[in-house]
Amino acid sequence: MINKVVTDAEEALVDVIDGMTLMLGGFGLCGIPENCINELVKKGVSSLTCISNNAGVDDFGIGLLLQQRQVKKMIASYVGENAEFERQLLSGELEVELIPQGTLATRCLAAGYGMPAIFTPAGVGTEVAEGKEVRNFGGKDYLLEMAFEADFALVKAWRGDTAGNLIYRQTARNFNPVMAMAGKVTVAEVEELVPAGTLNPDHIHTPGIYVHRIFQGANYEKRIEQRTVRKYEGLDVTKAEDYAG
Amino acid sequence: MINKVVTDAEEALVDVIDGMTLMLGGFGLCGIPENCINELVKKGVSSLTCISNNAGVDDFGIGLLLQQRQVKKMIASYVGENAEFERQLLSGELEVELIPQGTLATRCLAAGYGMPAIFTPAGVGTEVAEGKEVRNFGGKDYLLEMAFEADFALVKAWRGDTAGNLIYRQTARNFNPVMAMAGKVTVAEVEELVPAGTLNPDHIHTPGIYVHRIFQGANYEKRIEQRTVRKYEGLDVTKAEDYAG
Amino acid sequence: MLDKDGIARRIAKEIKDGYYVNLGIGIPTLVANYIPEDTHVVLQSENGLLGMGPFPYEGEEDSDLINAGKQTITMLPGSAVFDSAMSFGMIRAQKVDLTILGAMEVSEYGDIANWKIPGKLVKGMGGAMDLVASAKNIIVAMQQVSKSGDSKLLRNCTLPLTGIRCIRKVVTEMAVFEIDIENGGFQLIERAPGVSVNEIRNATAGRFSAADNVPEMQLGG
Amino acid sequence: MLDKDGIARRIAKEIKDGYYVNLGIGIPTLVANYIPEDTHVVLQSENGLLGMGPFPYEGEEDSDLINAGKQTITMLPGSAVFDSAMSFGMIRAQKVDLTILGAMEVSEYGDIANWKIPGKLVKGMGGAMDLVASAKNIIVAMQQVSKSGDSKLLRNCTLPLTGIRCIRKVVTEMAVFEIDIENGGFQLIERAPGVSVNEIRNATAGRFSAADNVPEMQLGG
Repeated sequence: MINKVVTDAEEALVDVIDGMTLMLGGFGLCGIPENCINELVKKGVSSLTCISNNAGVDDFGIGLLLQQRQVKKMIASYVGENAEFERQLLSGELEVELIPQGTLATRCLAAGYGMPAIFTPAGVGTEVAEGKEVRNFGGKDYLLEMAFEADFALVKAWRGDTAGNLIYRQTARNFNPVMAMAGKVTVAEVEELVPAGTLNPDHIHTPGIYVHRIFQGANYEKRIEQRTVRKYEGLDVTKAEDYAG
Repeated sequence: MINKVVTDAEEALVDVIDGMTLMLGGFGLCGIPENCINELVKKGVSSLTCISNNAGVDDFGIGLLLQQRQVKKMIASYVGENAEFERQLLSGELEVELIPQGTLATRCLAAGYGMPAIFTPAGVGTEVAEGKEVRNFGGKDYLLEMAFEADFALVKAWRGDTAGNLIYRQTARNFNPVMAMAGKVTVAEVEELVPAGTLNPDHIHTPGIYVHRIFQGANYEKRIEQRTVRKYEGLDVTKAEDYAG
Repeated sequence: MLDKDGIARRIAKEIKDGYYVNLGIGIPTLVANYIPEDTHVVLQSENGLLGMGPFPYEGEEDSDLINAGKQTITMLPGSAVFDSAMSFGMIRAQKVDLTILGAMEVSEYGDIANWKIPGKLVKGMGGAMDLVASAKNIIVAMQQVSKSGDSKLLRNCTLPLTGIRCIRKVVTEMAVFEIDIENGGFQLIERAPGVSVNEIRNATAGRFSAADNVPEMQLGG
Repeated sequence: MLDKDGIARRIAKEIKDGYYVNLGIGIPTLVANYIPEDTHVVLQSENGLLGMGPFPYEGEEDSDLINAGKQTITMLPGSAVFDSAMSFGMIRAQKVDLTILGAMEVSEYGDIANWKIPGKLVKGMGGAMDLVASAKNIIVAMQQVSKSGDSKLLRNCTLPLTGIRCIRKVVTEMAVFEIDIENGGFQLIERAPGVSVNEIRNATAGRFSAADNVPEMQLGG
């Protein structure tokens, strides 16, 4: 089996340079490649185009790259929760392209599946459709959306093996598998790196063929963005505050 | 959780009628919905259009439906290994549409993912491209291929739960997950049916939302089409017959 | 007039046994509280989960388990996790039976605006555009009139659109409407308790119609 | 002249450490036998497996574990299983480094025919059309001349095509060729041991070119 292991984020990102387009997995702060982001900050590469569903918070996630003004353009579906982001956007320092969440995911999938473009109804008739081809199939309009191209995809998995196979945990999966398929170079950081042969082949979410470099990350904070809980006693599913909806 | 359990194939296929389009999972004889096929034979529905990668062998798999002349049209990528099939094809009793294997899989995926059509380079410049739109992206030509529509998708999984969640085993996965997503009605037969909550949510290949009816199948034969083995002693990986390639 | 919980209670009546449901943020979230116990539904969270359960008990929060609102949640037995492409795949393929979301404006042709206010900072559409363009069955939960008294049920939306010709049912603090997407128009089908047809008509800027005897809502929950 | 194993041995030299490889049925399958032990490759089986290993020992066959040729196989440590859509997804996305397949005819522009003979029963193209249209690096293993002595390296294919302008390298019992897809032509780059340039030229119906000193093949394995 092919060994994809590198020592750490520094080695994994050694050839990331200014101006590159990066995909970063995660939804909110869940399942984000913390070690890679820290390394990008340390490395100081700039003028990055970042494709990620969200832009982190001020002091965590992609917010750390924004603080250092390393991001030229952000492609995301939702960028709230980030004051520095707002400041740079309003001042014109930062370019932002907002695209629907499903379109974002599917444009990654298209890249990973060798499809140059996909059709989606999301955004038809809205400003998202401006300049895009609209096509009717079966009486319904769809936008033609192009597959993404990214120099690097940086993803975070729960467990990975030396052959690059990845398994995600719960909703930390989110965008990671589709981005892992879409990078020209895909770097995976994992909480636990195991020898090839340890993982059940039926449980693997991202086959190693899509992963070029893998390392076991360190010091995961795994910050929770919105801690919502219910009380131990008196759970009442008819009460709004007890139910996540 | 929503309970999708039916008693058996008879109940699961009660509303299958003549002339319907069915998808049948499996690759060769591996991972095929044996119980559903037997029920279709027993039921005697005819003029079926069957979408399946292969057409079984004379006395197993879709071959059983061909024996009873229940199939009007076969949509597949490879139909060897079946003498009755050849006879019906040559006599004009059976209509056959051959499509590339990846196109077949991706047209199922498109249906399951709500994409009306996909672009693939497979078949460009060949007779498969006849009558189809060709479009150039980035200097390469692609065919526009439409999502499938199927009245029923009949799939086979290893384990399933009462909520319809499915887990496949090894290469018996093949077309089953993409077809499970593509049926207007999806029927899953499983070797072992377990209560909802038994399966690890991270291990599920087909979420129950795609499955309308599920039952535990009986009397699985799981026939092997080409039994290839190596000798216990004297394994020599330089010998062709010792290596699967 | 209904309060937010009243709107949620009315919407809960639209949920049928066996439904897969996607609930947006705000009033739609409240709907979960009013689903009858004998109605089995599965909640989808579009970040990649079917079978969302209640918030965790304190101390049992898991940073790997959140919903589309980024809140810590739990999973119910029978849950399944998947990636974001499959999540929106099942949304586009109309496997989700009912989508409930909020809106700032709805037009008489079923257009909806709920993601962007010119002059205010834009946070993004998230999954809203995918949901409204894909779902076969959407109920909008919204206020009928703004704080300044303007109707939000319009001939045409004034805000940037989230989707066009996609909303067929609206529940407000005053009424339940069906929208005639083909010909345009809000048809009043139920009144909130104590609210007259005339009051509702006056609070509807888009084309309005009502049968002779519009019943009062029966609230579930 | 090379025998089938000779062709396989020559092709095995094209396999680099770290390659993901898809092997077709026939001569390509033999290539696996000649991959050096210190060259780590992963074999893809397009029904949905990476990490295909040898045939199982007798009695250990598993009906759930087969390759694209429907033969019982094993998995090596580090294998991953996936569905057919992902399998062809990774093929189309050119994640497979090398594809080796057989052919009935190849043209000087890199067209290939290997799935259908008019008048004979058609069994189907399986994954061949996807593979040839997608792979960035394809080697065709084939006989240079038919049993009746006709060249199979043609100006234009006479059989129904599997793909166009996709084959850049051909290994036969006589030679190794590179194909100039842009301008057309078979360029001889290696001769089988003991075979002259003239013999090869005479067995090539398509446009042929050769440098002054074409070396003999060095066979690996």
